[in-house]
Amino acid sequence: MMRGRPGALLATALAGILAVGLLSFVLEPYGVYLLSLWAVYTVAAIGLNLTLGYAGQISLAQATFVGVGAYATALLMPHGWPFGATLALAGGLCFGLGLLFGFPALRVQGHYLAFVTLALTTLAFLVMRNEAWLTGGVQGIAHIARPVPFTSGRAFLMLCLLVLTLVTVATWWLLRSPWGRAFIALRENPIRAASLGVDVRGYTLLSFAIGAALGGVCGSLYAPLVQYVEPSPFALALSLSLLLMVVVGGSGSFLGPYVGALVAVLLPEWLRFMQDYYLVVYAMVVMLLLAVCPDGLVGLAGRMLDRQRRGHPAEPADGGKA
Amino acid sequence: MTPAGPTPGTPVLEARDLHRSFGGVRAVNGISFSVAPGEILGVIGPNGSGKSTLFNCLLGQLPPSAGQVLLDGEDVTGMTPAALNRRGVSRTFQLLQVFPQLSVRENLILAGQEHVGSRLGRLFGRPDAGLTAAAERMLHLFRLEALADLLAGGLSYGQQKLLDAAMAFMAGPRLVLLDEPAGGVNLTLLGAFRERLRAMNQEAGSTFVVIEHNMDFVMSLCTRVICIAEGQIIADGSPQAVRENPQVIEAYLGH
Amino acid sequence: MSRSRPGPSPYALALPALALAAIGLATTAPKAMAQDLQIAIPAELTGSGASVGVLWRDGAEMAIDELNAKGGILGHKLTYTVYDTQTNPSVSRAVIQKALDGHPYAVLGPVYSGSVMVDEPLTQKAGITEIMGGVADNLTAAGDPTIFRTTAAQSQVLMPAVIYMKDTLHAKRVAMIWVNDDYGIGGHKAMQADLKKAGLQLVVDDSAEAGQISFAPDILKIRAAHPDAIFVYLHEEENARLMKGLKQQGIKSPIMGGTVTDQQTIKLAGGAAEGALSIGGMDISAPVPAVAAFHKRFLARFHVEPDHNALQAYMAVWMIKAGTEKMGKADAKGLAAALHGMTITPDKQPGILFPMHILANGDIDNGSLLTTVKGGQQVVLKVIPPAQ
Amino acid sequence: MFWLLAQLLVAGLAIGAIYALIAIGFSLLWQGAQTVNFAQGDFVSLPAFAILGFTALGLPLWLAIPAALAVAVLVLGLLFKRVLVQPMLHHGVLQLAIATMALSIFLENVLKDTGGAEAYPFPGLTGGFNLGALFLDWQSLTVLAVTVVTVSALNAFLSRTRTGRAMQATAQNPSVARLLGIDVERMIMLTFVINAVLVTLAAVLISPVYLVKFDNGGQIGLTAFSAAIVGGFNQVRGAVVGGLLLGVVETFAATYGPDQYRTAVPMVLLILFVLFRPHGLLGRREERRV
Repeated sequence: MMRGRPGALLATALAGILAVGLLSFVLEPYGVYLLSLWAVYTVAAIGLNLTLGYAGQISLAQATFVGVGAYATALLMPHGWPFGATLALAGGLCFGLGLLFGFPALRVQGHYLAFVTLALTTLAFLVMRNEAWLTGGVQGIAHIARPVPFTSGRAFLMLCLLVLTLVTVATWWLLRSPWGRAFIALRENPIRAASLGVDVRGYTLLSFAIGAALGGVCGSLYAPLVQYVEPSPFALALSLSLLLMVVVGGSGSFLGPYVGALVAVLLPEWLRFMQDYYLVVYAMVVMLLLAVCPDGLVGLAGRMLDRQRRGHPAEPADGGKA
Repeated sequence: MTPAGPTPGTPVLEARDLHRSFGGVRAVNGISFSVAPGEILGVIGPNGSGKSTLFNCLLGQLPPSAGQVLLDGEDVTGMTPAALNRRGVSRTFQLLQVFPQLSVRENLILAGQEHVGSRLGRLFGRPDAGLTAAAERMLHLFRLEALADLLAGGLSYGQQKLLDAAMAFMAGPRLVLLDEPAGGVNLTLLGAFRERLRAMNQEAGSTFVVIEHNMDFVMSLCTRVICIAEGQIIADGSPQAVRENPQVIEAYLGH
Repeated sequence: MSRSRPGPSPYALALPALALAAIGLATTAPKAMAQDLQIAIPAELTGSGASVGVLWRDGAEMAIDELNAKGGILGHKLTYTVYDTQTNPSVSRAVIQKALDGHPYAVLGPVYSGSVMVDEPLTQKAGITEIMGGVADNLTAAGDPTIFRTTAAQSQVLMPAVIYMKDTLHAKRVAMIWVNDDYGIGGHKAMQADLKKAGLQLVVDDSAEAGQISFAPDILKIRAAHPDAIFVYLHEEENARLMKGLKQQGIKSPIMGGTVTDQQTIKLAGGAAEGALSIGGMDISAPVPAVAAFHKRFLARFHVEPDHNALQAYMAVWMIKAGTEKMGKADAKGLAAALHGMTITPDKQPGILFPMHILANGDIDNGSLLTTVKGGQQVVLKVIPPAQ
Repeated sequence: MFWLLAQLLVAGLAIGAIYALIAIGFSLLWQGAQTVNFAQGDFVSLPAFAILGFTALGLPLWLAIPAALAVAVLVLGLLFKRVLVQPMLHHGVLQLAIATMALSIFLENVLKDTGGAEAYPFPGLTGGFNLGALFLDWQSLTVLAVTVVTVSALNAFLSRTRTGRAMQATAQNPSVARLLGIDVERMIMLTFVINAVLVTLAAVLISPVYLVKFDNGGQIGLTAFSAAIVGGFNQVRGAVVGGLLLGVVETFAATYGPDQYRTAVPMVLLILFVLFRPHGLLGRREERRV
């Protein structure tokens, strides 16, 4: 279900998270904040990777689920809800919304699902902006307190990394389980999958809802990280940027979202010296990347590793006839 | 997963006056037949005679315009392919239908996993759904051991064909519908393949329905053969009898 | 493909190491030389706020260069770093953190209120003065002692407009159209209350979207209501789209609004802006020779027309100078306290182009202007002096 | 009240006609080259900026428009096809769609960095005449007339000429078209060129009303996108009907509905159509892959 050895993939992801945690001790608050942003977006990208990369369903609604999670957390924490409870609720709420919206939307598949979810994101933005009695409208919800004892920048990063670790292990487990196998089966050949007893609609819906739930978890971390919630970050642009993260990292690869989110968060930083032109360069880099390695950076790295291994004379070049 | 066993003598599969038309074309035009437990029924007929449409109607891929499909005496018309499969009906495909990004072993485990336990149980249970042993056995039976860890997409055509068939048997089906299993398989592999199918039929007591163009294959494998032409059954009997039926010869030649 | 699996290769180890090094490199903030005063300029350089943020940055840049040419502040040179908020609050929070890591002397920007909302708690915590370009009322309402505006808040200029419509235009029935974003919603709220207070009737209360393509529905709603005056609270492009349509449909009711007499609106609307009226804070349209000179210098340097954002950022730099000179030393943490209650006049600070009074909450009172459009030019009808 | 309804209808049709032009290009690209072009809105901005650029260089408008058309055909037709679509196409529809999203970011920022972040006025027709209480403006009438002529010409080209029929055959089944001896590559290229012409026309028609700004494409693209789907993603006539319908419904909804939700209208229509009539008003059912 996972290209490469599953254990090694999990170990790599966890080692990366640990390295980020250690790195934060030599960074200034800005670096720590960026790493937190990386961890938070990675959670949403992992969710989208389940939906898109594994189950093959193009969803542009991930921003909405991030928004729902963020608003749920921002609204409930002042009422004394502990962070853990808001996190669980955000995840559960988005899982439920995923089922609710997914059920009719998955009557259609492929690019039509992309259209419906695109429309959904646009509508959700309007609701967040217009229903000020609930969301605070454009003025948003400010001064969101971080949960004790994770109030400092570094402590909150640790919380983000903790959640990311849990999500990583859970996703790893899911993908190794028969569910992960079923997701891939319905991405690759839904008709054959059905003939093998795979409940195509059920699993598609689940992949969409689990992806949505991780969007909610992301939002639930986003609100106390930024400490301010308003509608514009949850517009279509976020869905597109999460989509870019998944595809640039490597759609359907376990490590893809981690790498993709890193690129999305850091590339603008690297390109900052370009000043006004950096988005131009950023877009060009993305297009080039898509053209040169459609299986993303992780796929590219994998191919480089393969090539290097083949160079070793001691090892069999190929296990069998290709 | 099969519901309470059928009463003896009930056919495993029965088609009652099946019809299916596309626009004005009657692809299946009143077909009735039944398959007894343990039988290997061959379905032959010239191209465009309605064999594939019949298969698709039997398997829930296409809803029939009229008529009924009964499984163990129970009406299953209009049931989804997945639901039918969970009731013990599996199939192979005329065109290659394996999952190229999964390894051979993973393909086999996938073919069996939806028949084991509950869906939630599978999430929290063992990653292989307890099917590794069964998969190994199937790998052995179909001589795929050496390829077990390769991605199915990297296999040769014949190997994929074997895998496709092996997948159909993973869940211990009561009824298997094979759509041109011999197509594109080379002669050396073909004999072994036929033996495998025969062994599966005897060991597991599975019932087969086989669409096939390769007459030698059909004649040597099947216990009974029906011939379809223009959406209707024109002959039904032993392989020998059908082969010598003038109507059948006419249908093939006249085409 | 999953085949042979040897241990991790040197490549496999090099990749994460490279990634970590890259993170470290990318996340270090610029540090100023000890005696220089570092000014951080977070602005909306990309995204929907780009047209505003770019001018803000240019105005600040120009002021800093001019100030340095005249010897800086108390002998200190000013250096500056520009940060792009991408008009996105989460990025805004990131860049303000980066700016604060470099221990800036003061922060100039951003302009969009969402971005201000996220970084204001951080500058407050650091005790660093933040002079921003937002006009929403709530930005200075939280009691943050380090936040300042450079121009009047929305509600400060709306009541005079209502009074003008009532007393001078003799309007009883007013149609209002406002843009559905933080600017327009803030104005809409204040306007609703002010109209009620003045006893005027709101006959059309219509919201438009930023970037809205067709204004036909809005125009026809207004046409059907026959209002005595139309209050337009949109951005420049939407002003132009609306006013062209109003003119075409032959609607003659006087138009009053927020930015309807701005140079940009006039340029976009062509003749349709003729006769429009606006009461706004003292800014680029002020009938002051110094402002005209600024306008000329700006145009010569950037080849772009300056707007009120450019002027505000320009003046903000000189506010820093005035506050620092009042303290007598460059003390970043003392700057905010020094600025509160200050009245700055052009004779002492030539870069402050017209007198400004800084209120206790960081709001500015520098009077307002009644302007109209005549012969394709913005013309000042009346200068309303500061309350002080 | 009758004049109001008629006035709204005219306004809705005028804006819908422009949506239609953009939506046709959208559909053609999807049909002809499996390209879901998320940068279609920005494709309208580029020729608009080009026209302004050429007039700033001193060219009269009647020369600036064909010059901009040449630029559009070159950049949005040939270059887009050769440099982005061709190498990406075999990677899959998704990868290509995401690449066009990146292209949208690219175009908007190039326009901003070269043309500036502010909006620009664009020459158009002013004035009009009264028909009873109904006011008809020249600009809207021109938009409607140009659209009718363009769509008729395009339809005639596609159904009457050899090349047009070859294009349709290519869109329906490239491999069969190849067997029939059609130069499939050339037909696909022609699709991109036609799209470039259509967006240039749309730019000339919409800019006097909508003005020219680097990020105007987002809203235009999204609405035209909905129009293409509502009309049937795989039909020219469908895109026309979809565009007009959307323009009219949007205009009436903004007048009589809650105006805070006016941009919801195209999206709600889109969702309803995808769920209940996925092949659109006039589209054909797409064949399901087996």
